Amino acid sequence: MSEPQLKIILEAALLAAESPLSLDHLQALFADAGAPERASLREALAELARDYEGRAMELVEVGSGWRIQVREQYAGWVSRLWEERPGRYSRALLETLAIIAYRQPVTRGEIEEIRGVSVSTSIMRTLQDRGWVRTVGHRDVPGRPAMYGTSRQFLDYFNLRSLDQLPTLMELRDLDKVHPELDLRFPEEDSAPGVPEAADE
Amino acid sequence: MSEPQLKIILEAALLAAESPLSLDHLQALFADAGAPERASLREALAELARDYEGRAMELVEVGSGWRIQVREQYAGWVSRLWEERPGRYSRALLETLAIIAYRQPVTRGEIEEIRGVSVSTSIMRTLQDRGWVRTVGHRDVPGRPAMYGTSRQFLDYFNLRSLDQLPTLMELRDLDKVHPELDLRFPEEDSAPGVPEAADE
Amino acid sequence: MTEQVDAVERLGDDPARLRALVRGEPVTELPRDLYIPPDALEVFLETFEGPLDLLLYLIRRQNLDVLDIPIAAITSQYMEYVELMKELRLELAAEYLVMAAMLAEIKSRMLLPRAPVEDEEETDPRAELVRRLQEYERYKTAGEDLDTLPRVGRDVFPVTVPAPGAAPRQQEPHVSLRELLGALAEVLGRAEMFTHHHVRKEALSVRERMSQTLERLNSETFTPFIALFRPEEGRLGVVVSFLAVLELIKASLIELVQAEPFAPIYVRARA
Repeated sequence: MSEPQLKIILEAALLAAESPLSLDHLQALFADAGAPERASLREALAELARDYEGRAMELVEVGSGWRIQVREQYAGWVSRLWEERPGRYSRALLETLAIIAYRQPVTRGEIEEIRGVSVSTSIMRTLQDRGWVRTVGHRDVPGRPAMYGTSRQFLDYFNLRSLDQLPTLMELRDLDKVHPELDLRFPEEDSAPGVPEAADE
Repeated sequence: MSEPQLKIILEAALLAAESPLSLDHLQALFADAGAPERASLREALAELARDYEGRAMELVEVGSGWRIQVREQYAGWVSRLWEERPGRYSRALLETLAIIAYRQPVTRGEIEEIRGVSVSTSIMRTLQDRGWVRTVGHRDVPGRPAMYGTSRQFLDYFNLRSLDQLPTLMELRDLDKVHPELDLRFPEEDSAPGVPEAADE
Repeated sequence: MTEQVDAVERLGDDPARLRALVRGEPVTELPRDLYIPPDALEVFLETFEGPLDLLLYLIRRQNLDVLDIPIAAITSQYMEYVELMKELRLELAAEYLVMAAMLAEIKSRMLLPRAPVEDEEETDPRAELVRRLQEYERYKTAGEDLDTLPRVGRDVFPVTVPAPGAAPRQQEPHVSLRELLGALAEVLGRAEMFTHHHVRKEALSVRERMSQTLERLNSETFTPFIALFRPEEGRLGVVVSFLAVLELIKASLIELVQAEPFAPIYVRARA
């Protein structure tokens, strides 16, 4: 067997390794006889680093040795790989959102009064992170509680021109009969990106 | 920001991914607008594969998609990174797996009939825990036994794109056809009166 | 009767006189490789994956064709091994005994003259055994082939390199308007709100405008009252804004300030 190039052997090891490889470690790959000098290793590593110019990966030296990694400029693309599947919102969250939409401006205390149970901080945070709910002021009572209202993104998401398009509380009794023109589907249903999942899983 | 080359984006994703990426998955990286056609993806992947010629890695298509892997020829160098030798599988496990792969969907009873011995529960569990084998249905007979088949991970593990790439199964030979000269009938039969020669024999 | 004896000989009842075709050449000698060191025997016997595996071994060891098994010879060799397993107290699966019975039956059927059976094609008594042996052998081989395929972690090493800066992105759940309204209907039903003060048709745009107005105001500075109205929204828009201001005053959320009659009116949030 003709000996492969030193840098290609190093490439194989670095690509397969689960953690950075030190020069000692790389040298140990060549077992007993014929382990290359550290200088040659360094040279080969430098060559490898040059090979990766213009590519998605780079060879870097970190604390415990050398490793191949994806260049940071592609982090955004890689992040998309790891998008988590959307979960579902809890009943409590949906109720809270609906109450804010209909009763805004409304404080957390008022929401709790209507729902009959307390509203968790995480629900309020989720709704605000999503951009659907924002603080619109503070009620002038002890503790100055925040008052919440819905945002333009809320209308956009549900494909509403204004809140008036929502059925009245009266009409809510019979959801199926009201507002047939309302778009009651999942807003993103059509454009939901194909979930890249094996069909058989 | 100037758009990086398609193949470099794919390279970044494939390098960082923990499992093979299907075309659907790769397409989904480009979210809503401007997702490349599958044809362009294939082209970029082919280009990437060519870039890796002469290098330690290769781009291959396996059951569940595309992945970058260290070429088999460097396995020797790479395995020196780890103290432990890769585990071996028992003959019983390999035979069971082979029967499932070639005969799927197949029940445990059918596997046992072929092997002439009972199949241990631990083997079936191992195969399913590794994700190679899964229940694909139930046979509509008393007891409704589970039918087993192989998964995409099975293909991934054995570096296969599809089941077609499995080595061909040994041919079954017919007792009568291979040894036509062997007269297996009993001597008296030939002369037995009144026994009509079956035309289709 | 002599013809029958010939047939038996041909089927190899006596190993010494066995005639088998190996690549067209008749073989009359059995390879004598039965001797195995005693300590290795146990390990050796344990390597059999069952009766079919043991039979295949016996056949292959003699370079015989599965299609032409000398039943009597194979049966006696098979029984030797089964006896050995019993002596060594190896866990002897019942399958080995079932196979022994099957071999014995085939052997006897081949020895005995067959009573003529009407309308039934005469088949070789070995046919079923041969079928099973072949069937097993092909998967035994397939298992060996599988073992030689390149395998992750042994022959191929998928590459996964770190990607600094990349982080999982949480995809946000989808909500339909129906879900949202359904949730509200439920909570209202629970609170028996329908029967109380909320049955009137609520102008939700007023509520919305209340939020918007509040957001624009703060308690530090005064905002001119007229700045709350946008003529481009038309009459309806102005009315909605006005109603919103009234509602906000009623709720004590804002206050109006006028320095003197006919001076500009200012609004600020109640601190």
